[in-house]
This record gives sequence, structure tokens and C-alpha cells, in this order.
Amino acid sequence: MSNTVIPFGPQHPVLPEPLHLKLVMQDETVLEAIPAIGYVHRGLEKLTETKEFTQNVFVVERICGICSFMHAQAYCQGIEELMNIQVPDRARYLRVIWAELHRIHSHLLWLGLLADAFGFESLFMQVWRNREKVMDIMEETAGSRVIISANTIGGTRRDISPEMLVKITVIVEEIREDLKQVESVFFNDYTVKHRLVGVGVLTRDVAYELGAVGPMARASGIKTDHRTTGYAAYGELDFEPVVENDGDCYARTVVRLKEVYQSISLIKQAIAKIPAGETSVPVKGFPNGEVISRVEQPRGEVLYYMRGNGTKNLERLRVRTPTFANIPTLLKMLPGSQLADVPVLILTVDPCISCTER
Amino acid sequence: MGIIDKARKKSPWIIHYDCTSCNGCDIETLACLTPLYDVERFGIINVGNPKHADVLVVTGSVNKRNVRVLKNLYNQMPDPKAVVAVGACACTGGIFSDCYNVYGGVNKVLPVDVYVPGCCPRPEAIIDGIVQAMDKLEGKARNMKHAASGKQPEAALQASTGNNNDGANT
Amino acid sequence: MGNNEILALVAVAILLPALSAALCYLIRSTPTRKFIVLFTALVMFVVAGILTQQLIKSPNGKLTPTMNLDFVGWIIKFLDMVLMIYIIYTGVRLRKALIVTLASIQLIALVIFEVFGTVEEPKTSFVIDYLSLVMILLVSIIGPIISIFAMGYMKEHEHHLGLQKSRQPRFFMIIFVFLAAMNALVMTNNLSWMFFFWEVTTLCSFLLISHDGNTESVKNASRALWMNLVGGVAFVFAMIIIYNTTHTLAIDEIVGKGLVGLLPIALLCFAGFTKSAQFPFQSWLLGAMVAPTPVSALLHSSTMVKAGVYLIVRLVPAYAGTVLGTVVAVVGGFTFMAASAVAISQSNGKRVLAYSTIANLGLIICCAGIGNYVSLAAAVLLMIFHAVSKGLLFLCVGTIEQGIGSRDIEDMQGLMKRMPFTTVITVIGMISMLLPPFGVLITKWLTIESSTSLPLVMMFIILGSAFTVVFWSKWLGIILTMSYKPKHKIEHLTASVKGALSALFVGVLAASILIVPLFNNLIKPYLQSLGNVEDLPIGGSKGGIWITVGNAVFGGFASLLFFGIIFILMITIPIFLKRTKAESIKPPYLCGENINNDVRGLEFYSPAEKVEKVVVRNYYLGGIFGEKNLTPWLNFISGAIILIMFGAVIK
Amino acid sequence: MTDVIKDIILVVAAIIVAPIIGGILNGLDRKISARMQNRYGPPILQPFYDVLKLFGKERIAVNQTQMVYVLGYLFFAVASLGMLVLKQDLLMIMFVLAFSNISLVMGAMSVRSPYSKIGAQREIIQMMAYEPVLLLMVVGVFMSTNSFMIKSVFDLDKPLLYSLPLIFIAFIYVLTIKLRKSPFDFSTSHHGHQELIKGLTTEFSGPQLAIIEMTHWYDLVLLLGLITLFFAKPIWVGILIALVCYFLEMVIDNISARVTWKWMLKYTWIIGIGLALTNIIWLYLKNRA
Amino acid sequence: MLDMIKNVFKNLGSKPATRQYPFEKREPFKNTRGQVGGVDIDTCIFCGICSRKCPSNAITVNKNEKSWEINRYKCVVCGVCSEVCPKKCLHMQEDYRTAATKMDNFKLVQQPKAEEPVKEENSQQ
Amino acid sequence: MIENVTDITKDQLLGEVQKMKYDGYRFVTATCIDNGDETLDVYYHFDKDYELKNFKLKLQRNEEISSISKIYLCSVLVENEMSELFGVKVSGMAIDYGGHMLLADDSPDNPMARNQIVIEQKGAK
Ligand code: NFV
Ligand code: SF4
Ligand code: SF4
Ligand code: SF4
Repeated sequence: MSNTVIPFGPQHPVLPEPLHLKLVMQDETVLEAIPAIGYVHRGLEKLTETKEFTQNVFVVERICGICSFMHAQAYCQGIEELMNIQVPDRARYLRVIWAELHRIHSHLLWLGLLADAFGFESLFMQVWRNREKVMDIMEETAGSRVIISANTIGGTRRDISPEMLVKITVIVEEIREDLKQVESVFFNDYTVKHRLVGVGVLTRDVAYELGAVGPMARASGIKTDHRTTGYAAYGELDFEPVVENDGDCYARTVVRLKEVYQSISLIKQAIAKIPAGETSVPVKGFPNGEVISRVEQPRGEVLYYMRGNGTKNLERLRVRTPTFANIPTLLKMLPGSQLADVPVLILTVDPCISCTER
Repeated sequence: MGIIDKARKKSPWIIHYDCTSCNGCDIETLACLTPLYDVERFGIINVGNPKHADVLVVTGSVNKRNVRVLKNLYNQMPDPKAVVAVGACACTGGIFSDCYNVYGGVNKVLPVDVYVPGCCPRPEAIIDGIVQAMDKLEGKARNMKHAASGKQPEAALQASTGNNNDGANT
Repeated sequence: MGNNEILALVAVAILLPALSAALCYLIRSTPTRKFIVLFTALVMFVVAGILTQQLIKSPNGKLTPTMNLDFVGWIIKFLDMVLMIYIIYTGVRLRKALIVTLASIQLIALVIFEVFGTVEEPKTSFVIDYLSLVMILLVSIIGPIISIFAMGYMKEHEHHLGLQKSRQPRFFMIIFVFLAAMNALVMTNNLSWMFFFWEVTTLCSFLLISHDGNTESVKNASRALWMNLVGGVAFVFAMIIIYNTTHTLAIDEIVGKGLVGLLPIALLCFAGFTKSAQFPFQSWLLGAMVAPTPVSALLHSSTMVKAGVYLIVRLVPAYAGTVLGTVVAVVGGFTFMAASAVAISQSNGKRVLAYSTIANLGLIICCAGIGNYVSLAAAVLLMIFHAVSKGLLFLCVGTIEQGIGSRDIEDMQGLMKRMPFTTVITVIGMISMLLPPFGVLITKWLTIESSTSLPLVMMFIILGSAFTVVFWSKWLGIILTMSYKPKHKIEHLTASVKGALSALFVGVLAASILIVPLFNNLIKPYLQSLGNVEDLPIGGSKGGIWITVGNAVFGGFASLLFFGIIFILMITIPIFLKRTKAESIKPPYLCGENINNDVRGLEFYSPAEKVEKVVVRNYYLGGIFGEKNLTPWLNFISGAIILIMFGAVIK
Repeated sequence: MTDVIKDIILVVAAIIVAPIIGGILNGLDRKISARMQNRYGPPILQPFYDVLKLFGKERIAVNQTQMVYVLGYLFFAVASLGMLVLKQDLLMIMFVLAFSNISLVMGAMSVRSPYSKIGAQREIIQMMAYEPVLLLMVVGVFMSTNSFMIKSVFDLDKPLLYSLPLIFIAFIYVLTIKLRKSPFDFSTSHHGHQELIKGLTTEFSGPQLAIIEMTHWYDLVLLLGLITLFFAKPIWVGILIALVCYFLEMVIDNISARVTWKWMLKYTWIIGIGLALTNIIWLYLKNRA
Repeated sequence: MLDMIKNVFKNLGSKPATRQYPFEKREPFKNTRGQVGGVDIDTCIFCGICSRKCPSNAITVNKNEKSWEINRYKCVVCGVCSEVCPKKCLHMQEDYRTAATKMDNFKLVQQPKAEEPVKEENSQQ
Repeated sequence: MIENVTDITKDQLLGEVQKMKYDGYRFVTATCIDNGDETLDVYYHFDKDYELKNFKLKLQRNEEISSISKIYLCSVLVENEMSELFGVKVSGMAIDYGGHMLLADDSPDNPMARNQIVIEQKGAK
């Protein structure tokens, strides 16, 4: 008996990004799925070797538009460590605020896409309508909607005015209210649960062994969240990683949804605590030496390895993005699933191919 | 034909292909579909299938692997069709134009009709881009009618088999 | 024509095939055999034609040639014993205790009943009424056509098997013996004769299934044998009971009088179930698919299995409206649904056809069980349409198998380009099982409309129809799959194959186009003969079949014109459009990963830039309709229904 | 003869008016759906723009036979609509409607395109799910009117709904499948995106797609016409209720995720057939008594 | 099952959230990086810092020609150029740049001592 | 600076990695650096409770290392990437994309390796 063999992607309406799968199926049960990437590979790591290390902030931001702020953050924090720069406190808090805004925007975006993947158009619309509020905050505070370019080595490029901070508190509160309305749909709706519960189960051990990070890992009961190490201002804020134990798509949805609330609370805490002062310090000299910098992205920890050689160019910049670590879980989850669940499974990884391939 | 021309302007169906976009342009294009911008007001639907689409919205620059995908998609779209390059990457390669795996902007591979600058462009700019593309379609439809009247079926077939679209780097 | 001429006709109809059988076996030269086959075919056509003409002319709708030849009765008794002993011998040779036991029971019962008992044979040995005529027409038209097909097919088949010595003489002998037996079976009015011919067909079936002689075919053949023998045993006991209560073996009397209890009728119906491979006896028919295709076409779909159906329909007056009728309808309906359901999970073309055959036989039996005029009309019409279409389809699958070397449905992709002639015929054959304006659909419509009195049965039929649509359209879709590519033919068919296919193809079309005359000349008289009514609730006119209930006429299957126009439009408009301006051909959508210059879209770039073939298989829904997990349940339920039948009959 | 002429006029009128009504309803659907999603939505005439545009597009195809099936899809749907306005045999209408669908399935299967083929398979499964319910509905109509003719429905003095409440529910359920609304849009994605791209219509484009769209309109009118049957007297009540049902479908569309076809098969059989059969048995016992 | 229904009806009852974009344009936020507005060519000293610091090499400064040129379709609107300009003659504009059917380079040339800068549009490629 | 760096040799690799697995470490990633003098550094990063442990492997160009994907399946991606971008030979990868995971047919070979002149001067018009 031969099996059905079809290409899935790169151009595919449910995949926002080009990912290609060769699906081998029997009826609609996937027997084998081999992912292929490379449609977004640009060679960005090489590009960073030719740019000045200050310019690289803008390059690494464009690794990915969804998590751009935190890329820049990870990069800047690494360089700052390397060059022993003490970032002003206000900048650390600002970084938290923007980072968490990014997390909200990323998670809401994902929730919408997930809804789209299981065919719930109106839910997608609701979530994205909600998300626009975050986008507006970003544009108002940083001057751009998606790639906000707010980071710079030694601090942040812009400050947020106190009035704006108040306004942010109000808006995130609104977002929380709005989200509460769709929350019950994600959590309780029969059809949604039908599509999510028990689909793509990753047990704790498997997830750990495959090196899953971020919400993927947390949904499988692994309590890992790099923010707990206290970089930026996280050490002064109060939060607990959101952990679920079922390891299925439902758990991953729950984790991400709850993380939005967590982010909202973090933003409010940060706004409450933010000290006055400078937002950046001037940078002198060139980086020299090796450093590893890790930051919790919306999709999990990102690892930056940097090696400078005392010139304005870096010798090597290496980015291990969370999706890069999460993609192997697809190899385990897809076989045995149904074709209809393939988009849902792919999306619950929250793949960011442009991050993965750089 | 007049009524069809009018209809054509009111119903641009798009297919969105993400080349090497960093997702920034990508999500902005998607955001156009959502309540705040709601491009369905203009009849714009993201059909996700080249065979149904009128406008190919490309985000991101062309890299060496997806160049064939892009060409295939364009080839499979029925005339009249337009290409909109969204974002600095799609226009010229943007910040990545020097990368080793990047050919450059979409215009290296396909005849681009509308360029939307920015990184990322505002959704408003993307809407403008698609609307402009619709205006261009009108002229294209006229050309198509002229071209078709002389074309032999075999020739048409050949034109479709080879990926011989105009493009610089193939 | 007088009595004797008709008798002579009957004799020709029965003895000529028998004679040809002997000749085929004895004269081993191929040209002669060809001649014999063709000649017999011709004569059988003519005889069937004359019989039809005679019957239509006859005043009471019956031909009852009488004869006074006692010794024919004795010959048949003698042959009966020989047959039984041969079967016992076969059973011994195959070491199948079951066969031996079943045959021995029959033998002993027969000896006691026929030899030692005093059996008064009925005066009229033969009664040919419209029901018989329908069967005669099927046997004598489809039978010879398939024999002609077999000439070409068997040559290729043996070539394929690499036989040294041709076994065709034996093959054609059995085929002709079978045709003779079939003709006799449907014409005779004598229950014990019928039994004899019944068992002859069983034996023929056994011999033909095991024709290729490999272990699998022998195994399946012996399964077919014992299952049919079970029916035979029931038949014998029915016969004995009937004779003991009514002292006659004349079928028309037994049926008409209604004085026999329901038990023997139930036994006969049971025999019919086994012969028609109703659940739980379906497995023998599926096993029978190992036989060469002409055998499947002739015995196992269009004629022999119809013998069981024929018996059940014949008995309708004896049980119509009783509880037995209801149960028969349930059995048939259930089989229809069950077989159609299982067919969904099959990818072997012949097995699909087999299941579809079982299903359609079930539907006919169901109609008989429902037992009103409309349903009986449906039953007889279905017998006709099914025989022609299914005969054709089996031949097509056989031809395709020889052409592409596989009978797997999935291998038939793009057949249109490879075997255009066969494909067109196959497609029409399939459509005739599924779509208007072809007859099978009309009968389905009639059945649903007539089954409203039995909701359960109706649900079976409705579910069954849904399943039918599924497996046919899946198959049809595969065959119609085309990609743009110039034709490349590998089709070379022998004249006999081509001729037979065309003939049956014409038959399929004719049966559907001529549905109104068919109805008015064959079925209407049959229905009238059942109750001597003038006002049938069903009639044929204006190119369609109409049902009357109260004063409402409905149906309006004025189908031919209507659907004809649609079909013509469907086909001509695209051709016209193509003339004016051809469509440009684009490769199919493969998510953008098409291979350059591959207009057909057969391959795509897969991970690591490898080139991979696109394969899309149909769904077989093994998890839901899988043969393995479904069959035990279905067998269990149908077995239970049959037990209930006996329980209800015995009281 | 005047009867025949009247019939012909009626049918022609139906053929012309139906797509207009269908298109407008479709436009309303899109508009209202958009509003439900807090969007502004397209103009109501949008479906007409779409179809007209599609007619003006280049004709491309994967093989040379696709158009045949598309036309079959259209003509059979038109035919069944014609039979409906002529108040013909309901069972036949269902059959013809099924052929129209089969024709589309064949068209989708005739191309070697993975997505359209898988879409076709799913469509077949959908048909397997809803076809029994539709047929049972017809039987229910028969049991309450003693005729398969639609005419007799109009002769009833009580709306059909009184005798077929459960079947009505089952029909509404099935309607969701037939209209390819959200929990059940497996074989094509009407709007929103789906794992099968555009499923069975993936390979149809330009005029072919336009014809398919138009056939959807006919289908829609036909199905709403069938709902009307349940309230045949007075007819405007029926039409009103049909519109309400259509609105209900939009709501359902917007409040549910797409389920899997396995779920659909199971529950359509259990709920749909169960409801319909219960109703029929009830009628059966009532008729007996 | 019906969790969404409240939301749906609420939306149905309320005004759509849609911004009627081409008909009503929104005021851009203050300090938004819409596009590079251009350069006050008379103040520019053609030091080339903006060009060197631009991460995507969108600016070309030619000291001899006294020209300042930007490829707006390459610019990633980061705003660095305006930050580094020593004369603060380069500024960002708040309105975004919309689509165009042709990619034009925007070039400014300082006239020897004239007051009016000449604006030239010449097509790329 | 990077803490917890252990220098290992090629032969120790599998054993050490196996030990990490026993100790319950998570494989984070590997980093390859071309030193430009025909040697490569390969770091293997492992993590447990936010503590990184790194192995540093010094390689000559053209030296072959064995894949650790038998131990940590998730290393296939990064190993493929190393072999594509740097030309490190890795033997026994669980899934071998044969140099076409990220790169297409006409991309430069091993673009990250220093002996390649890869930055194509284009785009800057
Ligand atoms: N780094 C990074 Fe990512 C990834 N993967 C993050 O959350 O989005 Ni594009
Ligand atoms: S133009 Fe900017 S936002 Fe758009 S894809 Fe390129 S880098 Fe990303
Ligand atoms: S940095 Fe300012 S002054 Fe220098 S060239 Fe640029 S615009 Fe002119
Ligand atoms: S805004 Fe940034 S990218 Fe644009 S010209 Fe200025 S520095 Fe270059």
C-alpha cells in the first residue's frame, strides 16, 4: 500500500511563514513529516560581521519583527556585559515595559493565528483587534509599530513620559478586560477544546530531551523562564513562570494566554516602580572577548553568543533562537496526528521561521 | 467589458507570500485584514491560493531558495495580475541586501507593479499599495485582451511551462 | 407456435449450451472452439428473441410447454445422485469434512425422498413467465457476450500464467454447462429439477473458481462450495416439507396457493441468501474473485448469483405481506447497507465490484421482501440493470488489469490517457451504477419511495445509498484523473474483448434508454400477472417511470431528455469554449514547490532539495469501515436476523 | 398547454432571480459576519463584483476537462431549483442536488493536485454524512403528506413543522454542512484559512470559479427554499423563517471553530440521523394509530 | 459551545472598530518615525556621518557633487541618521510614505550659492 | 565572559555529552566560530537550572566530528547548520539535509567560513 505524499508549504495560507513539510499520510493520519526550512535564510549572522557593533542593533532587530525588541535587548545586554557598561535603572525598567508589550503583542498575534488555524475567524478578528492597542502604544512610545528600534547599547533611545506611562496602565487594563471576554472561548468553548485538548501531547521528559524552551516547555510542566534570572529589571519584579502539565495544544494555549496576563501585571509593576533618571549612557570603546547573553523571548529563551576582537566589528555573532530549539518537537508531534491538526500543531510551536533561519 | 473592469477594481483578491521577510511586514499585511483596517471593505480577501488571486503581495527579499517558489506562484496566477512589494526588503532587499543568500528585491525576479516603502510599512501604506495595484490591473487587462487575440494555444502552453518570466537573476 | 415448437425452443435453450460444452471439451482446436462459441452465442440470442416474442403474444402471459417424458425426470434424478457423489468425492479429495457432510446430508435426503419415496412430478415441467423471461434474456444475452470476451481474455490470461497446456476447453465446457443449467433453472416449474440445476451451478462455480488451481483459488472455491451447500441443504428440506404438506412440487402451485406454511418458504429464501451471498454468507463471493474475470462477470455478478434472487422474487406471492416478507426485506436491506459500507474500505477494484454486487443483490431481495408493486418493479428492473452494468464493469476491470497489470484502484490514475477506449466504457459503466439517467438510480429511487412502510429497511437503504455514492465516486474520480499530457496509448485489445465490451456497453445504454418499453413490455405484465390488476400504481410513459399514489402522480423521471440535455450541454460548452479560445494549461498548485517545466505537477521539491513524487490516495477510512473489524459484527447481526427469521416463521 | 408555458416562465424566472437573491444573501452574509467580527465589511454587492471579476480573468486550467464538471455542478443545481419551483418530486430534487455535488467532486478529483483531491475526499465524506439526513427528511415529508411531491406540502393545512420538528432541527444541522459554514468547512475554506488551501476549489480559477460561486448561490436559494417548505403556508412566514435560519447559520459560523471531519461524521450520524429517525418512527406510529 | 455568542452579538450591536482609512486619515503620533523627511541641504556639511551610520546603506553623500541622496525603498526608517547628524539638518517626518509604482531615488544637490535646492527625481536601476 | 568552559577533544565529545545527559542537562545549542586561521572553535552549550555548561572543541578545518544527535536528537538542526555554513564535517546525523537545510542549490558553499569571499557587493546602487 502506497501512502499519500504531499507538500505542505512553503506557500500556505495557514502558515504565516514559509515552512515546508513533506507529509506522508494514510488517509489523513500523518505517518511521517519532514520539515524543511531555508526559505527565509538570509545570512544575517554574516552580515553582522560587516556592520559596526552599534549598527548591529538594527540588524538583529530585523531577525524577526515579532520579537524584535528582545533581540535587540539580548544583543545590547550582551555587549554591555562585554564592555562593562552599567545601564541606567530607568532604561532597565523601560526595557521591561517594552519587552512585555512585545510579549503581549506576540502572544496575541499567536492566539489569533491559532484561532485562524482551527477555523475560528471571528475569534482571530477579536484577538487581533485587541492587539492593535499594543501596537498603538508602541507607535506612540517608540515611534514605530512593529520594529520599534528602542534599544541601543547603553540604554534605550527614547524615554516614556510619565503621562504616557499612566496611559499605558490604562490601556493594558483595557486589554485585560477585552481578553477576559475571549478567554472563556479559548478555555471552555466546546469546538475549540475539541481541537486542542489531547492534541500533540509532549510529555515532560520528551519535551526536556528535545530541548524545548519557553511556553512549549512550560506547557509540558518544565518550570523554565529565563526572566527569573533577573536580567533587566525582572529581579525587582514579582512573577512566577506559568506552568501547565498536560503538554498538549490546550496547555500551550493556556500558558500563552496566562502569560499575557502576567505581562500585563509585569508592566504595571514596572510602571509603578520605575525610577526617574537617564535612559542611556554613552558608549566608548569596542567590544573585546566572548560573551553569552540569554533573554526570555515570547517563544522561549534566546541565546546570543558574541565574540569581539577590539574593533568596531564583531568577529562572530551567533543567535540561537527559541524556535530553533522548538522545531525538533515537531518531529515528535506530527507523526500520528491528523492532517487537520497539522496547522494547529505547527502553530502551537509558535514557529518563527525568520528567527530560526536568520 | 466595462462592468467587468469596474468589478475588477472592487474585488482584488490577494495572495500573500512571505519571502525572507522578518515577519514585520508580514504581520502588518495580516493586520490589514483585521477589524481596525478591514480591507474587506474594498473587497480584498486573502485567498491564499495563486489560482484565485489577482494580486501577489510579497514581503521580504528574495533569497536563493524561495525564488523558485515565487516564480511558481506568479506563474500560476491567472492574468491580469499584479505584484506588490511590501517593505524595504521586498523593494530593494533593505537592510539585508548585502547578505550572501539574498538576491535583492522582488523586482529582480518578477515585474513589480507597486512598491511600498517602510520597515515595516504602516498598514495604511499597504492598503494604498494594493489599491494602486488595482488601478494597474485595468491596463493589464487591456493588454491581455490584445495579446490573447493573436496567441496560439501551443504558444500559450509553452509560455506557461517554462518559468521564463522576465527576471534578471535566474 | 404450438406446444411442441416451444418445447423444442426450451430444449434448444438448455441442450444447445450443454452440447457446445461437450464439443468444446472434446474438440481441442482453438478455431473450432471460437466457431462453437460464436455459433452458440448466435443461437442463444435467437432463441431468447423468439421466446420473448412468443411470450408477448401469449394470452395469459405464460408459456407452459407440457411434455410427458417420465424418463427425463429419472435422468435428472440420476444426474442428481451423480452430482452429489461427485461433490462428496471432491470433498474427500480436498479433505473438507464440511463439504462431505453437507453433500452427504443432501444425498441421503434425496435418496430417501426421490428414490424410495413416491414423488409425483408436476405435469408442467416448464413455465416461462415474464420473470423467467427476464432471467432468460440476461442469461442468453450476457452469457454469450461474456463467453466471447473470455476467448480473448483467457488467451491473454493463460499467456500471463505461462501455462503449457491450455485449459480453455475445460473452461468453456464449464461455462456452457453453466449457461445450460441457468436457462433450465429459470424455466423449470419443478422444484426438484430446480434443485438439481441449482446444485449444478454451485458445482460450476466451484470448478471455475478453482480454475487456476493454485492454493488460494482452491481454498476459496471450497469455501464457495460449502456455503452454497448449506443453502442446498435448506433447499432439500424445504422441498421435502413442501411435498409432504402439499403433495406437489410445481412451483407455480406452491407459490400461488399460499397453503404451504412459511417455514419451507423461509428455507428456500435462506437458500437464496446463500446463493446470492447475502451477509453472513458474503465471504464466498469475495473469495470467488480469484477466478478469471469472465467468471466473476458471468457467474458472480450478472447471472448465477441472480439465481438466488430469482428464487426469492419468484416466491414473493407466497410470503408477501407476512412477517417473513418483512424479515427478508430487513436481511436484504441490511446486506445492502453493510456491503456498501465495507466496499468503502476496499482498494481492490474487483472486491469493490464484488461488494457492490452483494449490495445490489441485497437491494433486490429487500425489494422483494417489501413486496408491493412498486418495489417489485424496482426489483426486476434492478436485476436487469445490475446484470448489464456489473457484467460490463467486471469485464472492464479485467481488461484494465491486463492492460496495466493491477486491479488496485489507486493504480488506475490517469487511465484515460493510457486506455482511452476501456476507460470511457468503464466510466459510463460506473456512471450507470450511480447517476441519472441510468437505470440503477431509478430503481433506487423507486425503492426508497416504496419502502416507507418499513422505516428500518428504509434507513438501511438510505445509508446504503450514501455509502454507494462514496465508493463509486472515489473510484470514478481516480479514473477520471487527468493531467495535461499528450496521449500515450498502450491499449491493444483483441477483437473479442473489444466486441464484447462494446456489446455490453450498448446494452447498458440501451437498457436505460429503453427503460419505458422495457417496463411496459416485461415488467408491467409481470406485475399484472401477480394480481391481475389493470391499475398499477406504477407506469411508464413520457420517457420515464411514474408512480401514482392516490390521485397524485409523481416521480417525473422524465429523465432521459432532461439529463440528456444537461449532459450534452456539459460536454459541448467546454468544447465550444476551447474552440474560441483555449485555456492555458498551468501546473497544479503544490504550495509553490513545483518542479520547473513540469506541467503535470507530478513532483515537488521536498526537504533537502530532493525531488519527490506527489501521491494522493483516496480515503479508505479503514478505521471506520475496515473489513477486518466490521465484518464480524456485520456477520453477527445478519446471522441474528436470519435466526429471528426462522424463529418468527416457526413461532 | 398554457400550463406548460406557465411552468416554463416560472422556471426561467427562477433561474434568473435565484442568483440575484443568492448573491445578495451572500453579500449580506459577508456584511453581517464582518459586523459580528467588529469589522465594517464589504459592500453588499461584493459577491457580484467578485463573480464578474472572475469572469473577466484569464482562463487557466490544469487539464482540459475541468470545465465539464463545473458546468455539471451548475446545471444540476439549476435543474434541482427548477424542479423545486415546479413543485416536483422532493426525492428527485435531492438526488439531482447530489449529482451536482458529485460533479464538482469529480472535477476536483480529475486534477492531479493534492489539495483539491483531498478536498474532494472530504466532500465525499460530507456527502456521506448529510445525504442520509436529507433523504430521511424527504421520507418524513412523505409520511406527513403521503406524497413525495412538493405540491402536496402546499396542500397541507398545517405547516410541516408540526409533524417534523426534529427533522427540521436535523435539517438545520445539515444546512451548516451544506453551506460550508464554520464548524464544518472541511472541503473548501469559504473564508478564513484552512489546511487544504481552498480544498476542492483549489484548482478552479477564473470563470470556472465564477460558475462555482454562482452555483453556491443557487444552492443557497434552493436550501432556503427547502426550509420554506416547513412553513409553506403562508409562504412569507416560510421565507421569513428561512432568513432567520440563515442568520442562525451566520451566528453559528462565527461562534465555532472548525471541528474535524471524524467528529462531523460521527455526530451527523448520531444526531442528524437519530433525530430524523426518531421523528419518522414517531410519525410511523402516529400514522398507524 | 456558546462562549463566543455574547461577543458576537455585542459586536453586532456596536459600531465596527474599523478605521475608515483612506477617507479619514489618522493623525500620526508625535515623534513617530514615518519617513526620512529629507535634509536641510543648505545646512548640510556633507560630512557623510549619516551615510556611514545608516545600517542599510540607504544614504549616499557625495562631497564633491555636494549631493545628498536617499533610497527611500532601502531605508528601514530607524532614525539613526537624524540622531547622528552633527548639524541636525536631517530630520524624520511623522507621516509615513505611501506606495508608489516606481522606485525613485530622492536626491538633493546643494546649489553653489543659490538659496533654492534643486530637487531631482531620477529613477533607479 | 563565558563561565564554565571546558576544553575537550574530539574523542571525548560523545562521552562528555553522554555524561551531560545522565546529569540531566538540556542541550541548548552549539556554536561554531571560524577563527580565520584554518581552525574552528565549536562550543556545545548545555543548561540546567539556568546554569550554562560549555564544551569547547578546537578543530582543524576539514576535521570530522561525530554527531551527538544519537544522544540529543534536537542537535540535528544545529549540526546541519554547522556543516552547511562552516563546512564542518559531521558524521552520523539523524537527519541529514545534505547541505540544503538553509542553503539552496545556488547559494555559496559554506558562506560563514572565512576562506570564502561571500559578501556579494550588490544592492548598493
Ligand atoms: N528570538 C526570537 Fe523569535 C523566535 N523564535 C521569539 O520569540 O520570533 Ni520571530
Ligand atoms: S522591510 Fe523591514 S519589517 Fe519588512 S521584512 Fe524587511 S526588515 Fe522586516
Ligand atoms: S550627517 Fe548631516 S551634515 Fe553630515 S552629511 Fe549627513 S545630513 Fe549632512
Ligand atoms: S532612517 Fe535609518 S535607514 Fe533610513 S536613512 Fe536614516 S539611518 Fe538609514
